[in-house]
Amino acid sequence: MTTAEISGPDWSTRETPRTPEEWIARAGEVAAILASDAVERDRAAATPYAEVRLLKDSGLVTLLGPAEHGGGGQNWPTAYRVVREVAKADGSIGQLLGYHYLWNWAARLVGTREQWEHVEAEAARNRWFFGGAVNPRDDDVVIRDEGDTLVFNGRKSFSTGSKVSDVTVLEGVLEGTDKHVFAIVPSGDPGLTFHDDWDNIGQRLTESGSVTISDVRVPWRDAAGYVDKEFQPRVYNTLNVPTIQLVFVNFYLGIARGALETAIAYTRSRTRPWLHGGHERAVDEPYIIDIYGDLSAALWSAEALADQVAEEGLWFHEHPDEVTERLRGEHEVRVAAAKVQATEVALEVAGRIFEATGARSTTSREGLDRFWRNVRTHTLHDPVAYKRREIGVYLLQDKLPEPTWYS
Amino acid sequence: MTTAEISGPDWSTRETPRTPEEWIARAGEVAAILASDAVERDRAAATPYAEVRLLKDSGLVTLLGPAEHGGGGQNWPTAYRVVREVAKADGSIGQLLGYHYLWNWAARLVGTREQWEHVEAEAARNRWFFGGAVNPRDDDVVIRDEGDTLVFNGRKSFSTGSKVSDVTVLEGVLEGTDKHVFAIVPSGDPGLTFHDDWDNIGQRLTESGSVTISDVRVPWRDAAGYVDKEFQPRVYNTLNVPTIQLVFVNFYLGIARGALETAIAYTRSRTRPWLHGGHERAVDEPYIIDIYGDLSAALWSAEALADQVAEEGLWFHEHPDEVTERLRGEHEVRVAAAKVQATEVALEVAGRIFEATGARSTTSREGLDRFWRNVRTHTLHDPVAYKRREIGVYLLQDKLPEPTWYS
Amino acid sequence: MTTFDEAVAPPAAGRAHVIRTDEEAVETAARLAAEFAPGAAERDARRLLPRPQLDRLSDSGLLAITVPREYGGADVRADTLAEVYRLLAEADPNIAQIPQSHVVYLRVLAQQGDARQREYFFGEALAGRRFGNAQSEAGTRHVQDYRTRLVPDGNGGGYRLTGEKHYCTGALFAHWVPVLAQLDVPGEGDRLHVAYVPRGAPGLKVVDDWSGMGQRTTASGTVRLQDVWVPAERVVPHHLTFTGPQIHGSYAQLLHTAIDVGIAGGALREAAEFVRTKSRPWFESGVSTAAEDPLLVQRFGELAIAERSARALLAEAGRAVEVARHTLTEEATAAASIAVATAKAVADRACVEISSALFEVSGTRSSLEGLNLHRHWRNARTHTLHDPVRWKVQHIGRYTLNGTPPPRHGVI
Amino acid sequence: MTTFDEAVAPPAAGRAHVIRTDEEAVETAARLAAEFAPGAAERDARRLLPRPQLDRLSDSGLLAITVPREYGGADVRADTLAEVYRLLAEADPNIAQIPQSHVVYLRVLAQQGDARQREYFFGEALAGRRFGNAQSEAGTRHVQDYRTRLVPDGNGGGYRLTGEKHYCTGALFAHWVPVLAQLDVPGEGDRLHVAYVPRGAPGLKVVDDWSGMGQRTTASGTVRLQDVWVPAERVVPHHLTFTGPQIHGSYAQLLHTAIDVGIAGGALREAAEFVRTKSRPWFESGVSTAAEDPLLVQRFGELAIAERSARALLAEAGRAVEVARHTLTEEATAAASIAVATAKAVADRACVEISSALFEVSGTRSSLEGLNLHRHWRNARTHTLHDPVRWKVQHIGRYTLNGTPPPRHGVI
Repeated sequence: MTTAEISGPDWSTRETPRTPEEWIARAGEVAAILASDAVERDRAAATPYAEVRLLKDSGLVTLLGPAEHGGGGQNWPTAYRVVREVAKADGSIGQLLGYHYLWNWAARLVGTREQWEHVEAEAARNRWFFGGAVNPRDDDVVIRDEGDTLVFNGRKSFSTGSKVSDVTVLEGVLEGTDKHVFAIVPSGDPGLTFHDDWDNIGQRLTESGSVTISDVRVPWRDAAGYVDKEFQPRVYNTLNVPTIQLVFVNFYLGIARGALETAIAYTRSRTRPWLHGGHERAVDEPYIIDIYGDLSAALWSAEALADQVAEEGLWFHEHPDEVTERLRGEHEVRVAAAKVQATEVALEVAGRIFEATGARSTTSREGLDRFWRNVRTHTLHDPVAYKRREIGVYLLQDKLPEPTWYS
Repeated sequence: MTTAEISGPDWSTRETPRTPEEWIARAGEVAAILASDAVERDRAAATPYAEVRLLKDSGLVTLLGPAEHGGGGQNWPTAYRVVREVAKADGSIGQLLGYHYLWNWAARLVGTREQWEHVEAEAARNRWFFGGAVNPRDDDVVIRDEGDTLVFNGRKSFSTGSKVSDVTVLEGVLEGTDKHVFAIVPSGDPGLTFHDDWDNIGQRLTESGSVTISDVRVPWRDAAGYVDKEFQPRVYNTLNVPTIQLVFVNFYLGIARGALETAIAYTRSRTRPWLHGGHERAVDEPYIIDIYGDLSAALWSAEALADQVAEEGLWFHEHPDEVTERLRGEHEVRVAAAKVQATEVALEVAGRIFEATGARSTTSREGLDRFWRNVRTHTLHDPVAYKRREIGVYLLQDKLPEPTWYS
Repeated sequence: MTTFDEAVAPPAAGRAHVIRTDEEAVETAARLAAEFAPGAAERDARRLLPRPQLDRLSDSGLLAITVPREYGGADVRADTLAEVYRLLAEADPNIAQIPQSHVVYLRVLAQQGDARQREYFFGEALAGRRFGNAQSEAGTRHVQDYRTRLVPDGNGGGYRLTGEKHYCTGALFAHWVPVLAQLDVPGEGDRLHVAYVPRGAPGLKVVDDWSGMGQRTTASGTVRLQDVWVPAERVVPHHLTFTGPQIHGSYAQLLHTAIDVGIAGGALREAAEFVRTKSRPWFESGVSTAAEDPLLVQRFGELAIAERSARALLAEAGRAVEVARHTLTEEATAAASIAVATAKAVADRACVEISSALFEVSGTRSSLEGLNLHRHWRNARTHTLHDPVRWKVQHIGRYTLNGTPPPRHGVI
Repeated sequence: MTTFDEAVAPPAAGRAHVIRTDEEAVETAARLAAEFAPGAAERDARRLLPRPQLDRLSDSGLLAITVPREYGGADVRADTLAEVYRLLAEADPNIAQIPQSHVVYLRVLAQQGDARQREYFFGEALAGRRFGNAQSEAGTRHVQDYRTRLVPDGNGGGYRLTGEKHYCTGALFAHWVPVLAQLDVPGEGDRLHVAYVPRGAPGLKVVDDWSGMGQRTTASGTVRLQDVWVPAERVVPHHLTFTGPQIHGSYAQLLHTAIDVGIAGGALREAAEFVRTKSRPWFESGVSTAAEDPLLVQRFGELAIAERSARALLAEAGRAVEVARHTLTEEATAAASIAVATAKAVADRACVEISSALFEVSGTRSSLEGLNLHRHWRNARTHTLHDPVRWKVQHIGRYTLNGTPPPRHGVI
């Protein structure tokens, strides 16, 4: 099928979810739709217009938006769970949704109150889907100051979701300075050229290709967090890493859960028992049972840590002005642990399910390798060894991780 | 030192904790006292009279007791956390306290409302410490029915805490039937003879030796859950396994945390860097940092699962009459996962800390092996492979674990 | 006897070289491996079947190194054979897997073939001709439940063979297709035989319908047999193999193990190359090249330990099989099976782990589809499922705990 | 020269047997291991020092198997030596560890001793006399920072030796105590030497203050040296060992690895014995003996795989050291160090895991203090920390990734 064919209920006739449980259930419905042809869509790797449409129509994109403007009024822990749920069916779309939440929230992260209130209201009212072209590690986009206007020029290697989005968070460096500026621009700006060069082994539908930025103009008043051309720093600004990393954690866990559930269904219906056991069904083989018991226990554990750390993080979002460097640092250490566990368990589950599904399950038609390819691809974002290091340094030297713009 | 010397604040002048946080802090104070000479007490393996005194004086024994009778009025999740906290310092005493909570709760588990209200009131008012001589897998204690009175005779291989307790939960089988009867008897009953034969490599202070029961008489009305000599079954009766196993989980996790914190303190103050790294301090060595990062992430994850499953279990204790076999079974599967994870991480932490503390830390004086001996000994209680099996069977065959009297 | 004449075409390059020693076998394998390695990624990506490479194998004489000396072969040691396949697999595990059954079905001839069969078929091998396989069947109860039958054709001189076989690695490239089939032996009932059928025999059809996510160019497809005539001279009583101590299973598994060890080694070497030449250092590492990052070095150390463990156990297993091959005692054959099972358990985990960790050490740039670095993992994951490690662990456990020898059959 | 006369007492049983071949060495070790194994638990529990067993070792000739052939020894292969120590350690790793330095300091003589020193000390070894060690020091920056000094005594014929050494495994049972010390070599500054001091020398005191939680009967205690007179003839310039490619480190580490592999094997065998003879089946297992429980069998399989991996790598490492010993090239010695480091990494994990899992498979009854089954874990955990695996992994990683040879010194 092509993505244009994604169908589902008539969402417009459905009531908007109100509780976290209802939102997670809604995400489950979306996941079920995505799951039905996930293998084919992964293979086609087409631009996910229909998928993004589904995220909008089902209301998931406005989950975090202010209720008074039609948003769901939910908090981050629920958003993480929703991302996890969607990623069960389709890792790429889980990532796109998670990144959308992050780009949308970027306004609140670095912007002034006036700015973010405006952005959140507009986003909720218009069901904007957000993309981004941000990589503060490099000075690859330069900004010219033309008085009232900023002019962006350059190139970003990755622009996840931007091509299929309504608005894009753009980042660059003010010419002759080391000041980074974030601003939201319409994704249809003629100065943005997407190169469709994302061709990786996994997360194939995330539209993470490069983008060229030519004379994209932004009024100074939209430069997030700047007042009179000066950035107004807050400790809250440095919550980017923990929040972004928790999004990663949750789509890794979703992919892992998807792998496990898909494999269980396969084993129940298709796996043949091995000749030695004298078992009529594969599901009676003690070692197949053991593999699933082992993987589930590990996955539940990583999920519990992700949930617990998400709850710990909620306080920061509810008390943005009380965030201290110490509290933030200790939270980042906990997030690092969740990242370590999620990475390990997701790779393990996605790699080991085959031991319980058997030789025939490796046929390309089944596409059971997509879980591994997806989690393998995104877990390269930043080396997990450095997350263990963050934890160890904190415990042994009582040193907090340095806030960085890179996640 | 001998156990008689345990000293601490004058608890009688202190206010009783009210919130879970306050109770956990209180447990932390108790743990700090126990930690100060844990190595020596482990070596001496003396009967823990002073330790039980400390648990009573500090109020921890009445944590779960009804507030109107002087108890703490807390719930199981807090009790688990308190057990974990105490076990950090001393695995044996963590186990004794956990078992005490279980024996005390046994009245509510199997007894009639009248019975358990009476027991809980008495226990809270008198700060009873509970022991037990229960092993429903064997028919090693036989009960004679003498009309109004039951007479217990036989032997139990294990009677954890009974010798240092005020009251003992006794279990036996009614002669000529397969009916098990539980009853609470004074631990000083002359019919109870403790054999002081617990001499194991770990959990050395748990007084888990065997006991002979000779003509211990109990009125029929104290036979828990019996009305007119007939047991009145409820699904709630079958919550023993999940609740007991969560106690295990929590003292395993406490022991692991104790091991990790003790090792970190050792590494910070005593470990020499290895010659190859060019590091002045062991805490700067990347591989030592990595070990602690790795172990902490794994431990936090197992703790989070234990906490999450404890919260899930709370519902059963709050809705004892709504417990269904399905809900109970699914909960036991989750508890099994917590057990798997706690067992694995506790053994791993207790065994691997030495890689970061170094050769000199193996001196007997340090006693760093006690964590491994403790967790190794109690994790033999039931094979963890069968917990993985429970999970796998549930996932693959949709079969719930059979409730048993053995945990 | 004219039946042996209707031979299949000789290999492209004519008569093959004959390898004489173990050393020459290993050197030849190393040389060919160096030749095959550079094209492996592209062959996988575009599914270019390695026919030219197989002809190179044929010509090199490597396909005849197990032919007994009295028939003109090198009769190499089992550990040498394992090393040959490991080297080939390190370059391209597809090319190593294709002739795995070739070796196995030559062994069936060595054990159960009569003098004329051996003379003829070993000559074919020395000429560079290839044997494939047609053994597995779909829809049966388990992997060793076979329904394909040999039925006497009435003239007393041959049989008719009908059935459908799957996962027939090597058949597409073979000159001879050995087919596992049941034959009703009077007084004994159904007994397993091997019928050696020329690739071009009427009624035999090889379908290239293999669609595995890995080992893509092995073309492990379907073989359909419709009333294929087989002269009695080409039928070998394979069931006799399992009546006493045997190394049929351990010998076959040794090759599978060698393939997995080779995949591990190939992935490890490609990872090292990538890190040294292409990876950027992580910004928090404080070093100027990725290859100096202490945490990355640590991970490499762990991966190397895994690969070296597998390699050491493979060599040990090869030696155990070699001992068992010559003594054929109950003890030695059981020990060989357990040694091979141990090596396979470790090798399987090593190749899956290393091929996945390749990306972890190499960093974001390694996941580009065009680099096709995930072929290592796809190959590892696909080939390691051929027969499951979980049961090998069980046989090892029983042997260690109770001294129980593993069962006698072709997969241990 | 009279200094060599003031010899220490000969071993209890008089002149020792001389072992002539590698095979005899392994057979002897197996025989003594069978003799030593039954008392191991009790010796550990009651801390009975294994002096009688060490005398048996002396008498058997096992302590002279590394003496070069021209001096009358068997000069066994390195892999043979590893197997000898593995067998002894399987029975009692204390007994195997005590003579580890004996072998090392005989090698120092073989490499840096002059003809007279070799003649004399190899004669001592052939007579069954034992060499201990006095190398580690406390309070220094790291394990290879030494402060003990040899100071010329003014007469030109000898030195005075003063210092304090810890973890002196073997010293208590030794006839000779080789002491690592710095000597100011004119024009070069401090250089590491070994002074061979008779156990009874005035000023030398061995204190049995070892209190490790494991390897309890190794008595790896303190050696105090107060102005001990050492004639020049007993001093060997050890620093020269590290000026070129060497196997000092890999040879020493090979023995430590053999000890860890032995602990793994000993624990595995005792676990199997316990399960077969004492464990009850778990009530949910549905089988009538514990040894049939499929999940327990599985665990045994995994443990056996770990032990076999370690054993295979030990043998491989032994062969690599043997090659390096004869070629002494940069490549061969680096390869030997890496092979030994790999074996040690795997062995250390295996022995810690198996000795802990012993309880898991054996069940509740195994934790009785009186059975002393935790000695395996205590021995494993204590001995594996001798030098840390984490840095071995790092050397292996650098070697694999960048081809960097490991540093030259005594612990790799």
